[in-house]
Amino acid sequence: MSAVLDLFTIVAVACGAFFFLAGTTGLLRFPDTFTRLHALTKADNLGLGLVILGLLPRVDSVFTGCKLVCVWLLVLLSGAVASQLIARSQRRREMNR
Amino acid sequence: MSTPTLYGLCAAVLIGFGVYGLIVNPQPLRKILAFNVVGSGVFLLFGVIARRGAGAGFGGDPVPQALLITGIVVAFSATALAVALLLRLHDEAGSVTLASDAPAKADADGHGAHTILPK
Amino acid sequence: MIALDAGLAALIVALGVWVIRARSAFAAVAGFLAYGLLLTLVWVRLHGVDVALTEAAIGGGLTGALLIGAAARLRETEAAARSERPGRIVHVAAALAAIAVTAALAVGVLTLPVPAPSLAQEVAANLAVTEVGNPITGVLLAFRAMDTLLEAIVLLFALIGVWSLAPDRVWGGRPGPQQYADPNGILAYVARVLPPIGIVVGMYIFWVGADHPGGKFQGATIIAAMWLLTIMAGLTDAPPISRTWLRVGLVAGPLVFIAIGFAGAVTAGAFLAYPVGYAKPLIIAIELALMPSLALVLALMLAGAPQRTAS
Amino acid sequence: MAEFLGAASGFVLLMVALGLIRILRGPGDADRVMAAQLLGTGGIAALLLLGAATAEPAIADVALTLALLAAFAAIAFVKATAAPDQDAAPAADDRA
Repeated sequence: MSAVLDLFTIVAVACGAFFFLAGTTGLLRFPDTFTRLHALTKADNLGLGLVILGLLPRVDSVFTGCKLVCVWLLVLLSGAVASQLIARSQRRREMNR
Repeated sequence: MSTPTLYGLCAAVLIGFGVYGLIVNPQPLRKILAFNVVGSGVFLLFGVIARRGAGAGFGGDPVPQALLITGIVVAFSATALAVALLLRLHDEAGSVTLASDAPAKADADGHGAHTILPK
Repeated sequence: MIALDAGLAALIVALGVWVIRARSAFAAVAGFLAYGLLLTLVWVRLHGVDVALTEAAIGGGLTGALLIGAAARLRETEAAARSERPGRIVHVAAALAAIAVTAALAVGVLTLPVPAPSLAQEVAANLAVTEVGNPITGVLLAFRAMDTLLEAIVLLFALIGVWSLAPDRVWGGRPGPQQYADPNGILAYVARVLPPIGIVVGMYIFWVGADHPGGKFQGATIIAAMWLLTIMAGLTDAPPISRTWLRVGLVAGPLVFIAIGFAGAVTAGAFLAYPVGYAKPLIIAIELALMPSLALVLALMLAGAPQRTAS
Repeated sequence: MAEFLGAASGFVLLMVALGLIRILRGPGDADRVMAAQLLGTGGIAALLLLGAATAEPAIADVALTLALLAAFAAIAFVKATAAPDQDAAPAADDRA
């Protein structure tokens, strides 16, 4: 059983790491602020979700597991809010120019 | 090299760069930032000493760690006070220069400031 | 793991250099934000989870917001400052001074005594008397309670210093510019959703501080950040600093701390000593009293000097 | 297993470092504020992996704090840069 759970952790964390790679590739390659923001918030949030999914079988209690899920939900919320706010302020600046 | 030694050397380098920035950067805000870099380097050094003192089942010596928490909060309050001073200087003089010919400069820039602050 | 440490140390040094050398103040502040968040990781590597929590709350939240606001307001002064860059001699002298400081510290780090001096044994031996499980809390509120008391008072003085920078005509007024809420805006939305969660998390971090990493500073910082969030979103206004409830709230925590300290002088024979068997309830009483005061003082320090009259 | 988690943490950290180099260089301030958001996500992932590698349960609380305050810098940025439009407000207060 524990071998299966370890395998699950390895697969999920590796997938998460892949999405961080994808997000960083987007940051490096995309041409403007809006597309970079897109790469940053989408890919990295999925990457974090997969990493947390992979760590769930290893937590010491259900409570800690709930906290980890809460971390992901909070990051999703803050990512959505921050990306909207940054994009709007950037757009306003470009229109004023 | 052990982990604490590595971070200890890292802290020494940070303090060095912070001192350099504190002297070289003319802008007060940049000096505040450099001061914070020096501060974090000192905290890091303290943390290394705490880590080396691990024992009795603790991951680090709790006494320096507790003092670090106090230090971080006090450093924030010092930064907040410095920033408030800086913003008041900006509102009054229209510039934030620390140069010794500041009064003349402030007068020259003062007109801009007074149009912003009508009183 | 040593490779990870080396990478982390290199990244932190690179960010430190960025903070010092970046062209614009705003770029430096953004670098400083990242720098503070990475320091959190270093504290975890150095087994200081309590310190990591403090750094995450203060470095990641309050200091970043403070410096971003300052950099945005001082932007137009930057061009003038560029002409003030000191000459080559000062640069060389500063570099030499920096190298000397670094070299002296590096020698100090490499020749630290072995075995390292430590108070961990003493803390472990005496922690049971306080009935507190977290050694850091034991140090902060029992063995070195004087430091914590003085810190709370230093914070109050710093706030008075910030307030005293207000122009005379707005003394007693509200800090910060008037904010207007956009009822359908994303900012107003998050300022409604996040604070209830944040207050629960802040109280939780405060409460577990007795036995696990956490405590009043970290909890108070989170709650202060949530209050500031509602102020920035325009859902509520910053209070005028002349309000009585505000002044009472600010000094209540330190006053309770001092009162318990004097009570200790009478009942246990020394200032800030706790009578045997009452250590934990008294520590919790101090923390409970101190936390609202700390949250108020931290939030108001970030809000800055009053800028407009109360009306 | 600890080695794998530590290595994964290092990999995520490397990705974060590469992204930081890109966005700190700008060109706009909005790009730079993204640094905080990048660290909010990538840094939390690296932190949790590190915590799992060293079996430190209290790491979840640190991650929770970071996640809660992740948007704070971006909000402060938007408010600070939008402030000039609202400079009229204090003057109106004074007249009243």
